[in-house]
Amino acid sequence: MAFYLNSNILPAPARVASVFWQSCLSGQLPYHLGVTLLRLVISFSIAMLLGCGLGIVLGRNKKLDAFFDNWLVIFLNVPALVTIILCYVWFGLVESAAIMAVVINKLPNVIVTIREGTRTLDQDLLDMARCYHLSKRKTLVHVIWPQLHPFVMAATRSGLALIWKIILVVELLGRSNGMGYQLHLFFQLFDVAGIMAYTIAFVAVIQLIELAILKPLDRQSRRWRR
Amino acid sequence: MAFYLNSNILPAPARVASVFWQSCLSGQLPYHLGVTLLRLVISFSIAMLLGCGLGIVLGRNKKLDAFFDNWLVIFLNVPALVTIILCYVWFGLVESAAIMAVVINKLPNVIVTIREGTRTLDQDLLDMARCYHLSKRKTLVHVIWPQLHPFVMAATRSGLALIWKIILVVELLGRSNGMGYQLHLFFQLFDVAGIMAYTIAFVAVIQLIELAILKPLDRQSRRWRR
Amino acid sequence: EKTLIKIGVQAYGTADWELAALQDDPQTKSADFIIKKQPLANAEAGKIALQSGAVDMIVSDWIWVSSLRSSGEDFTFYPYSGTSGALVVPEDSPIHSIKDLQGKRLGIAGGELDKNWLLLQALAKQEQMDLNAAVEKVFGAPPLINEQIKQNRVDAVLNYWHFAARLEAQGYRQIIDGRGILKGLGIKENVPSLGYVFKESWANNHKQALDNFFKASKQAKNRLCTSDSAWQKIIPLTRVDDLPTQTRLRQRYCEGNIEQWGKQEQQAAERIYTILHTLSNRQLTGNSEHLQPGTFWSAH
Amino acid sequence: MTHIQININSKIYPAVQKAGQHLAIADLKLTLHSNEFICLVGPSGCGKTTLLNIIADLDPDYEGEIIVGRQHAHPKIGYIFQNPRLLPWRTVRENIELVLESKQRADIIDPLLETMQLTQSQHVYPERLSVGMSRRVSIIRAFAVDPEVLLMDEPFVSLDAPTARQVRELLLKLWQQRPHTVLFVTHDLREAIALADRIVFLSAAPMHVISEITVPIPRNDRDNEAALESFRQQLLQNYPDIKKLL
Amino acid sequence: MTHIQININSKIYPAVQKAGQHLAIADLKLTLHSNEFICLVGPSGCGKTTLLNIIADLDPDYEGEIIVGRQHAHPKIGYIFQNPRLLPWRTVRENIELVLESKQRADIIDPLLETMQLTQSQHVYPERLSVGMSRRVSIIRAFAVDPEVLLMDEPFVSLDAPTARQVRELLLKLWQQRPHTVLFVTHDLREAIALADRIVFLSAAPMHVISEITVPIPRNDRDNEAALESFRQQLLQNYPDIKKLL
Ligand SMILES: Nc1ncnc2c1ncn2[C@@H]1O[C@H](COP(=O)(O)OP(=O)(O)OP(=O)(O)O)[C@@H](O)[C@H]1O
Ligand SMILES: Nc1ncnc2c1ncn2[C@@H]1O[C@H](COP(=O)(O)OP(=O)(O)OP(=O)(O)O)[C@@H](O)[C@H]1O
Ligand SMILES: [Mg+2]
Ligand SMILES: [Mg+2]
Repeated sequence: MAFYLNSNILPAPARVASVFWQSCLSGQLPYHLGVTLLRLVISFSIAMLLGCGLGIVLGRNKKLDAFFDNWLVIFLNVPALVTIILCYVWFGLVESAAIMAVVINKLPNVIVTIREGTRTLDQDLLDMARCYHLSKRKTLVHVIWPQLHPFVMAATRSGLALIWKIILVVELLGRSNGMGYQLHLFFQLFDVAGIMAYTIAFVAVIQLIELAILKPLDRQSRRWRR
Repeated sequence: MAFYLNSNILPAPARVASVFWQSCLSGQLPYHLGVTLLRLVISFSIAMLLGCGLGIVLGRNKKLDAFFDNWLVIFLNVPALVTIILCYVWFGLVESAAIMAVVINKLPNVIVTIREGTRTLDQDLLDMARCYHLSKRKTLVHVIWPQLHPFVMAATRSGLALIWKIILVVELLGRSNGMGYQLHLFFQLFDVAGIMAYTIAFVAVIQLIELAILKPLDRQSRRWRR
Repeated sequence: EKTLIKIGVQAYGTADWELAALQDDPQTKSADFIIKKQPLANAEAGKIALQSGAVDMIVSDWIWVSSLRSSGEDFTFYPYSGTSGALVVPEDSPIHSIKDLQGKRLGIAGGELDKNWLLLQALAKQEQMDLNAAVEKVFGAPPLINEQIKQNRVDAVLNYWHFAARLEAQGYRQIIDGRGILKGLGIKENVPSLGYVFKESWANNHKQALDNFFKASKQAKNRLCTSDSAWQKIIPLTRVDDLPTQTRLRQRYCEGNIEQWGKQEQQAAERIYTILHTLSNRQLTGNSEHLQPGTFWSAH
Repeated sequence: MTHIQININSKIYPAVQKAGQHLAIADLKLTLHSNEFICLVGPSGCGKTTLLNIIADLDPDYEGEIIVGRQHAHPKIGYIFQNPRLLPWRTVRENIELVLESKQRADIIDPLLETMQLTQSQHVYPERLSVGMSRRVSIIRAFAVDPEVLLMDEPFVSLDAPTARQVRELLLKLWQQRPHTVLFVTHDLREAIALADRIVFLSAAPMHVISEITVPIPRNDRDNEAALESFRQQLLQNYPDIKKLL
Repeated sequence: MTHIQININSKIYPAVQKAGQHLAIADLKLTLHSNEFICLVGPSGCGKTTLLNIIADLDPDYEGEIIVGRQHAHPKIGYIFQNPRLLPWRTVRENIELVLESKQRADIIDPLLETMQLTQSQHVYPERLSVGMSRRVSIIRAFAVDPEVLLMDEPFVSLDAPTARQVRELLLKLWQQRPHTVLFVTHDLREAIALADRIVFLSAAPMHVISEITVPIPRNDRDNEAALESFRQQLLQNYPDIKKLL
């Protein structure tokens, strides 16, 4: 492995750092990263909101579930390529098409995970809520949601990663900016240092999200455990 | 939408069916599908086995978790492109490199999901197991595993889908057969009917897996619920 | 008022260079068209952009245009470049001709339907060699294929022209290029491999402006090939910082210049089409036996 | 105000795998008069919890009908489940607050916490409570909603004698302050005699009423241990059917 | 054979959020002689379960020591938890089989199921059991392992009187057949007197031993209700400290 360290295949850390620094200075990296992050935030939010909603509904309603189950499997397994092409071709190379393509790819994953969680809900607690006439909202927020929390966290963590993987393809196929666009150019030039620098920037952002948002959420939601 | 139905972008079902039939007859589709499925089965098995193991360990051991958590986030968010390139460059355009690339991409997802599940394990039941001196194996199989089951199912379902998405890229970049290779050819020719036909074949296989394996497993593992 | 032409170009590709040179030309300001450039990451993105109507024009190949036309679309093609891929080996390689490929590992960009690969097989067949069986094929993405030969994991590569040029600049030896293969197959004409692709109906509405654009584009290319100062300006767009590679890229790019485009060339294209149709077992071309009429745009 | 007429022809739990179907209740007829205090006594596993769930409208899957007299179709119910069923992610206080609507929460909750000796533990999460403590929380929750019908499924088990006594007194006080119908499941005949207007003895599966016995001891004489004990002895002698249950 | 010496200086539950830290046990000294039957009586929430968990080696986080005499460092323990803690995905029978090693399972399980009247329900999953039934399953599980030390945390609540009596008899029978040390938590003084060699009264938090009283009634006289009752009255009179607990 050390053998490769000097080649351009796995560039020396110093080289990656210098590329990183230069792309930061030139404003290139912040620009593309920013664009991608914006897309990520929007499509992630839509996918999580819709996914949690639908997941809960399917998990609690056997009939609807039986009906939509096949569709779910289909959407889960249609190649990203297909949905991306169709979205672009139907709606044009516009931002909304890109975001829709990401959402369509991510949504079934969230639904499947949350549905699995909903199926394990504690019937005793739901009965309690019903018996004490808790409102729908209260039941959802205070009885159902905390039980789904681990599933939501799993969907969030692996979801961020998945969206990021998809967004790269989405940008590659129809946007003129963003990390995916940029990474592909680097790939064409086989500029591994560039790829690394951008990857590091992205991973750093996700680490930040993890530390600033997910970890505290975790702690908050686990504080009641023994 | 009907407007597009006649264009070659969204081909008529009859056309897709005929393409499907012809590629079946020519043996092309079964061949490439078979190759991809083989890769999928191997890499899925490795990723699930390793992922469940590591997920349980990290979920139960706070120190190890704190140590590996950062690495997990990194591996979760390194673009598929990067790992695939590195695997291919290091190990050559060979089968094992392809499979390793898929495993590396899928593994962190499984770990994260299972770890989340492990954190919710019922301490009372674990205490019971300890108190009655159940062996490690018995505790794992009869006390821990059933509680992880919903998480394993979530990881399986969204995992199959994820692997399939990654395997396409892996095959596209460095294999001479498989669905990804084939889809890429179609894509270069912009042959949407071909893409659809192959997609349908794959989705059908996954539906079969769902019906023949996952659904019965689900039923089996939920039979005790009220 | 001026005609707006939206062009999807592969970022840092030759069309990108040319448009940069064109826009740099003061004459363009007075022309009756305005160029709006949409950079895209790869060729497929271009095809999507064109079909979704996001751009009016992209650079692509005529075989694809023909197959589009056979399914009822009215896209058409105007030649842009004749540069094509090449077979390249390490300098000290024992391989000197196609015959020497026997039993060797050959890296191929683009998969089994790659035009150059199909044609190379046809050429080998003339010499009684079943290339498909004779070599160990390694398909992969172009950059990865280049890496493979650098690591000596393959003995020869058949790659796209700018990837091949990069290798050449590093001392690798070209055995044969796309045009050489065609010559070997008896096609003497210089048939363009790439061209501008656009909707015929759209073109008919903007004939004059389009014609002017094509002329200006040709001039821009000539300038890049003849004027060193013009070339210097677009060097950043090549994304290459060593002189040998830059020189090699410019050389290959300029060799692809289309001087002749008439009946003869179009008939040659028809012949190539037929060869590819058989070789690829229809997969590359679709079911149509012949090049679709109207594939090549004639402004007159 | 809430007169309830129970008339269950049958309640069957369907067969699951190797376990056959189970006829839990058959021909059970029972009338709960307004503001009556009724104790249910029956063998373990006979179907008492099943019955309470049906009354609480948690289980619609039975043959028969529950007619709730006049006023409300759904009376306000307080149900002390056999297990506390607290939300583990809410503290003691938050668990009680959850079932209350208004802002006068503190007025209701604080005195109850005080009586139940839980003021100190009000910010503790349920997994950190002892079993008896969680049970007391679930009792407070039921009392706090000021129910029209109070269902209590063995509420005082796991409570030490003095605490149980105190809760019992509180229950009676509340019941007398603001009368409501109480259905109280217990295995302890002494407790039943001390509390009930009427004791209903239930058979083993399929459950039905064996006999209903009105406790004639006046309310103000209920803390006279001797009176209770003599009634108990008398009961055991007069009803050989019941003796088997005790 | 298993003589256990308990010597807990302090057991502190750390503070969590708004809830302060809790000193559960302080200076508790207690010796369990071999094969002794000891009942623990103390107010709800005083720390009885905490103590049993420490003895069962489930909670290592305390100051002090538990010395288990001679032979085994870890005696075979049967623990009837305060909640049944059955695995919901295993049937009644499978739950019991889980803790048994050998192939003579049926020999052990079948008679126990019979005595506990659970033969019919042996293939039922725990969520479909009544509370009393699950409790009986957890009792069977503890008896089945043939323990050297038996910890019982209010095992008989939710059992109707006849069943409780039967289980009590079974417990005594097993204990006499194959002696082992029993630690039995209860809130019911009558039950304690009927069962115990020695009753240990515990204080409210921080828990320590208030007094230990040996029950002098001979084993074969234990079903004489009058004898038990008179001892109980005597106890209440002689120990004013204890009276507060009862
Ligand atoms: N969900 C269910 N599915 C199948 N059978 C059930 C279910 N719930 C209860 N049963 C059965 O119905 C019978 C009555 O149960 P129930 O819980 O009503 O008893 P109970 O009178 O409350 O007993 P206990 O005093 O022990 O709490 C039991 O035999 C039990 O096994
Ligand atoms: N995990 C924990 N964290 C913090 N405090 C705890 C924890 N477990 C128990 N406690 C506290 O320790 C005290 C004793 O609890 P324990 O369960 O031992 O009581 P107990 O004597 O068994 O009561 P009961 O008779 O009600 O079961 C209680 O005040 C309880 O709140
Ligand atoms: Mg019950
Ligand atoms: Mg306790």
